[in-house]
Amino acid sequence: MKPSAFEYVRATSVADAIDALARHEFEAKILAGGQSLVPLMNFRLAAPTVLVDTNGVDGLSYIKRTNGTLAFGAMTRQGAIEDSPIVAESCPLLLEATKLVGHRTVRNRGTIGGSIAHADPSAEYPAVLLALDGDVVVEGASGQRVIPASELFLTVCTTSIAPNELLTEVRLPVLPAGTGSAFLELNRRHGDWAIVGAVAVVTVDARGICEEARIALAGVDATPVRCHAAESVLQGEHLTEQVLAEAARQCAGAVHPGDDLHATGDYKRAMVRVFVERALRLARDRCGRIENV
Amino acid sequence: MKIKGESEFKASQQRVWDLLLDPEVISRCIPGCQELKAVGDDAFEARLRIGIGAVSGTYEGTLRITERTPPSRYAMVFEGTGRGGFVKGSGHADLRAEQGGTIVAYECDVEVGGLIASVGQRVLEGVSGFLVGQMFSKLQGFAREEAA
Amino acid sequence: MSETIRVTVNGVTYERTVQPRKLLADFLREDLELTGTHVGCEHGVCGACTIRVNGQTARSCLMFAVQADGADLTTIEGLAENGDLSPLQQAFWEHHGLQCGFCTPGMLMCAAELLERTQEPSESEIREAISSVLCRCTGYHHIVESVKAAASSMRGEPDSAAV
Amino acid sequence: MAARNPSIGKSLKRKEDKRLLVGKGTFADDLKFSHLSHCAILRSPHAHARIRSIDTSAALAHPGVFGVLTGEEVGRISRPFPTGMPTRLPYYSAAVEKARYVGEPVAIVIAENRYVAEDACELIRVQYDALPAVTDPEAAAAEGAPLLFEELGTNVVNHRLLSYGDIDQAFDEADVVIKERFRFHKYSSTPIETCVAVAQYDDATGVMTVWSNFHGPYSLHSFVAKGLNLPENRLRLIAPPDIGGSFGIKIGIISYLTLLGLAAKKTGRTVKWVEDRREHLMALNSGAERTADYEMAAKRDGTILGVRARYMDNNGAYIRAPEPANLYRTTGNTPGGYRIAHLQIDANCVVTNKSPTGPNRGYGCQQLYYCLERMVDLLARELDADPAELRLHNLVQPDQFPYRTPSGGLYDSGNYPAGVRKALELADYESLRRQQAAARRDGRLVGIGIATGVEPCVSNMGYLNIAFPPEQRAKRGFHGKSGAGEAATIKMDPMGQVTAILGSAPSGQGHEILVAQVVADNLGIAPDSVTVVSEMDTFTRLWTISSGNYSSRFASAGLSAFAEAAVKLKEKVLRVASNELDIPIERLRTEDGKLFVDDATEPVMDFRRIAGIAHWNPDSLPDGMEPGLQVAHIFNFTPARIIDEQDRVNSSNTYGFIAEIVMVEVDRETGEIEFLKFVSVHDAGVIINPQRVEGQVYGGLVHGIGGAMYEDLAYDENGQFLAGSFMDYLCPTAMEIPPLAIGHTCTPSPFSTVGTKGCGEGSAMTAPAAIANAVNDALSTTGVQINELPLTPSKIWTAMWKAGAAEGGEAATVSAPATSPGS
Repeated sequence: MKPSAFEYVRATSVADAIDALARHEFEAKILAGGQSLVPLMNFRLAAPTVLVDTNGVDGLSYIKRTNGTLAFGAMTRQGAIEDSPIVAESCPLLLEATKLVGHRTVRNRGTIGGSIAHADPSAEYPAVLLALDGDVVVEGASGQRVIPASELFLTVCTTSIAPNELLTEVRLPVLPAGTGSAFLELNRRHGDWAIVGAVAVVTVDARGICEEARIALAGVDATPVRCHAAESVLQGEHLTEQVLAEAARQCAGAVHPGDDLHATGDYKRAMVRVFVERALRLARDRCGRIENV
Repeated sequence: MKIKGESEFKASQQRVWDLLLDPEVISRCIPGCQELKAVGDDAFEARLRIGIGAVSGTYEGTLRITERTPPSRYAMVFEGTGRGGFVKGSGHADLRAEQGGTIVAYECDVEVGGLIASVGQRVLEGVSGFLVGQMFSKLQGFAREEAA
Repeated sequence: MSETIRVTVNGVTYERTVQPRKLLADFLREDLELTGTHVGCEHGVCGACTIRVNGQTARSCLMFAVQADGADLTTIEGLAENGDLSPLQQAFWEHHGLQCGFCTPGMLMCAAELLERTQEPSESEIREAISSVLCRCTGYHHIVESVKAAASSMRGEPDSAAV
Repeated sequence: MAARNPSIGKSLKRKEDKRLLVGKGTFADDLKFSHLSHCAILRSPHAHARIRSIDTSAALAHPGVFGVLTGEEVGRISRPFPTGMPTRLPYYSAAVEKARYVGEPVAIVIAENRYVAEDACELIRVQYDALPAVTDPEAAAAEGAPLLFEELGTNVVNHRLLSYGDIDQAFDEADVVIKERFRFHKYSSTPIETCVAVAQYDDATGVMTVWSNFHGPYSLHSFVAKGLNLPENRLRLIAPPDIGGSFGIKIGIISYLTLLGLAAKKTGRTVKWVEDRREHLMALNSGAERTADYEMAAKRDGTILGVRARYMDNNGAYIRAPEPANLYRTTGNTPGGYRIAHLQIDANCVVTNKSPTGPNRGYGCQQLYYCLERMVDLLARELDADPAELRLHNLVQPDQFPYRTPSGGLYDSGNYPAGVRKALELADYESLRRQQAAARRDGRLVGIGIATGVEPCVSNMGYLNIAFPPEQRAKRGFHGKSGAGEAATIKMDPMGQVTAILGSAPSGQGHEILVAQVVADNLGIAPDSVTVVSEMDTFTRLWTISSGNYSSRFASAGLSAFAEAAVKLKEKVLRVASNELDIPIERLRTEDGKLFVDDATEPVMDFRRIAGIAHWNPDSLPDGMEPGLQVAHIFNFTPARIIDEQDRVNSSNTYGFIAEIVMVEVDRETGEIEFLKFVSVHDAGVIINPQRVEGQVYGGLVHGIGGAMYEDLAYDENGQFLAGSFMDYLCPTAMEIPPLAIGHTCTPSPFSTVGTKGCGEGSAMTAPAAIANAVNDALSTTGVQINELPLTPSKIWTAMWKAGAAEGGEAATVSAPATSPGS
């Protein structure tokens, strides 16, 4: 199991990387953390003829909080996110999701940009980005553009980022006070891909009424899935057990996962209900206004 | 693996029938189709370059129409091989007129073998659904263009 | 198409010419003859090939040797100092933390990283830290015991359970 | 004479560890060669296909490629492997004419490195005519099934009806008869080190040398030689000192040793193959899948009268030695620990389009005990009896040993009720039952499972003959088999230092320290001072036809050989000393490398002096004594007798015992299993080094847990293999393993020299049964029973859902619309 031969480009700047992509377009792939791409190459499922290594690009690894937005350089390692006090304080959901990404050794190399651009439907970061309505910034020869999460994921491992564009930044909104969140996952073993991943975010006002709810799922379709219908069940309501259960039921009814080696489609759908409900309960209990419920 | 679904066309049943069996149209609608050539009655050879994310490969294969009942039903068998292994299967499509348009109900039994089957089965169904979906949405596009 | 790289492994700097596709694990084993790092799956799951790259654990089967240009690597061969086993290695010996020894390089690397991050790891922290390495011989019990014992000896406590 | 300060019984640190901990072990892939070529193997993507043509021209033209060997050539230049059964199969090291499973070698490319070899594999064009495949043993045995070997006319390639006692009488006398069907799946212990082989052929001498991590050599040396069409004394197999685990699985390497040999001969190069993980999972070896139909006859008081079973073993596409032994290795211990007088086994070995099977830690016993222990639990339910009490009622009693089972097993020693009671005590069984009752009142699904098993150790070669019917065995010229031997060599050098040389290749169990302890105690020296050599070389080592690292045989057979060799060496030492000192042998004793007279505390002489005499001055030795101090010794178990006319055979030589108690909770919403208690009690006879035994027990348990819940070499209905990576073949990590409590009982074996039995396979045999019993007990309030493995959350939830007992199932009752991506 050895990779096919490729031309190696060690990019030292964003411009460098974009230039290499422009020259090779469909034949080139970005090498970020390599934790998904290199296994595919070792299996020879992927055989890019040019590999553009962005590990040496300056200025793509940072975590910044500005004006209600958390911005991450695309090459920020998942391990750095796990250790970041800013993330722990401003986006506990991302921290919780990060701890579910493989193992520490994987997170030491894996990057936030790489995970999102790879767009594995079972992965954690794409589901978080979608749930929080985050954005990604991409740069190509024709300049920079911002892609909202809702327009990013097309299908399995496929995004609307063009082959000649480089993802440079990931932006997540900082959630208001009164917000609770949870990321729960069902998997066969610790560190495995999610069979079902459920993201729940609720913002509750001082009276205990849900002002805003966000639910996203991983592992049950060709992309991460947002459950707007279920969210509207929660909005404007006291988050009672019945309301949470109804929202969870809505989520399960909205997805049609297929069978795979580890679980049947029916099972996955039932687990959507179970894990959304559990995640919602946890999110509600974490919003700091539970006494009002 | 079973791929099954329905696709709605805003065109007459005869028109859709003609579209679906026109090699020229089909070759432009099959994702990544680089070549589709007739090698006899109802038999074709094709070369496809399929790419999903970082995974891509060229497949060469054949397709043969095994049943033709114009304008309502046809069936086919196909097989292809490439670096990731092989794909083979059989399927059929049933056309019916409905509310001024045409519904195509299709069903395929697909066997994927080799490397992709042994290491990629987690995403296989999603990918197949996406590729078939792409093909039909392009076909729908053709039908729309003609209608317009 | 070859590239010349300079890497420091266990304090020794090497300069070698490699093909871009050469995996770092193969480079260590074949080009540098450091065969203590083992290859068990080549797709980033078994963890036997885990090394430290600039201080952090990484799967050497998921990196290309060219990516290690300029990096400071530590492999299992670099854990003992002047021929003396590190407290972690010693604890693995005392507490039967290995059987066939094939996953051991990965186990030691992950446990060492944990013990640098946490002086008093709980059992579940230990299990989580070593869960990125598969072991098929030990059932993990004695590995967990070994890491516990290493932590306690690194804190200067006597090793009561040693045999 | 017992050592004064015995090392036996102490957890001495392993001799192997230091080199492994500093990264200086020597595994097969670490061996250095000059001018090494590498290879990659092109494998069939089809489960069943005729090979129409293979075009290797582009591969051969690729820079860096030295040669390509195709299956067609393999068919011409080698011979089919022998089979240990009456039916012969055209089994070669690569596919000849037909490929019969996904992953079967079709061609091998020899090149300057592995990367280039894989490049060239992609350039080979193979034209296949796909054929219908069959993957299920029952479907394969049915009329009209696709045939793997058309010339045989059937896929059932070995069949025996084995009857012991009077099975009809048992069922006639029964008050209760229960029946059940079980499915045991295909999985493998997947050592972390994959297979490695390096072959080199010397034209001048005609000797083929193959270095590999094969933990033989045993009878499989001749298997490789036959495949290569070489006399056995021209085939040299060498194993390095360190092997990264096997658990039986690496026995699958033997066909590759032949393939590599052919590649080396063809290219005139030293050729190396390192199996990759996908190759390993897809094509190496696994335990056999079994579909079994069981019937059990019992009296109302719980006495089990008889068991009738039909085994349909799925042995994959070829029957590779030692198969079909999955059916027969357990013959002697068919009734487990129970006094069951009447047995009937309808044993069927079936070929299908899956990878070939073979030994996997527990070989045959996990399948046996899974079914048998499920049946005992089902009987307990039927009789409304406590499953622990029912087992105690039927166990062989301590005063019955050595105990002869109806199928010929001779259980050497044991106290099975004591083992079960110890497990009950460690688990606090009564308290567990109370906790379970309380949990059930709260609607929780909590269950307790018990399993027992007799652990057969040191296979008797004689059981291999069961594959042949008695009429055939009675014919003149039939080669009857028996025996269970092991070799040991001990040398005392001229300076009095001792070296012990193994006759087999260990794979991580720590044999070096065990040998040092046994040799040291028997000789009167310190274990530290013994050098133990663990590489294997069939040209230079003393070994027997049964030598090897399998069937938990080292502690019994290997250590018996070393104990007896050490006694012989000590006798020589004492003879020299007695002659030199003119003191009768009876008055001399040895300790710490010195000789003492009677109870004196001051030594009269040390080993160095004696060794000096023996080596340097033979003239002064007693009359007739050979010079030097060396012993080459072969030990053989005398109970390893030939099979009798009634198919009775003592299939192993020592028999350990296991009792396990597991408490689980099943999550009603998700079907996930949580362990609340896991207790495992073992009788391994005399324990040489407690820490080593514990290590084996924990390791075996985790293989049992993996098999019961996680690991599955899954195929689809077309024979496509689906679990080709460690992302889909799920080995448990440290996070999945519950705290385990282990206990021991000890009944020394009267047949092994030091009283040892084996313990290497242990809970791999019984844990699947214990877990399945616990889960089914948990599910019993829902009306659901699951008699197949693995017990995945999806499977458990689906069964509950179908029975209307799952929570969260409502969503799934929404009917799934057809995928309509284009609409």
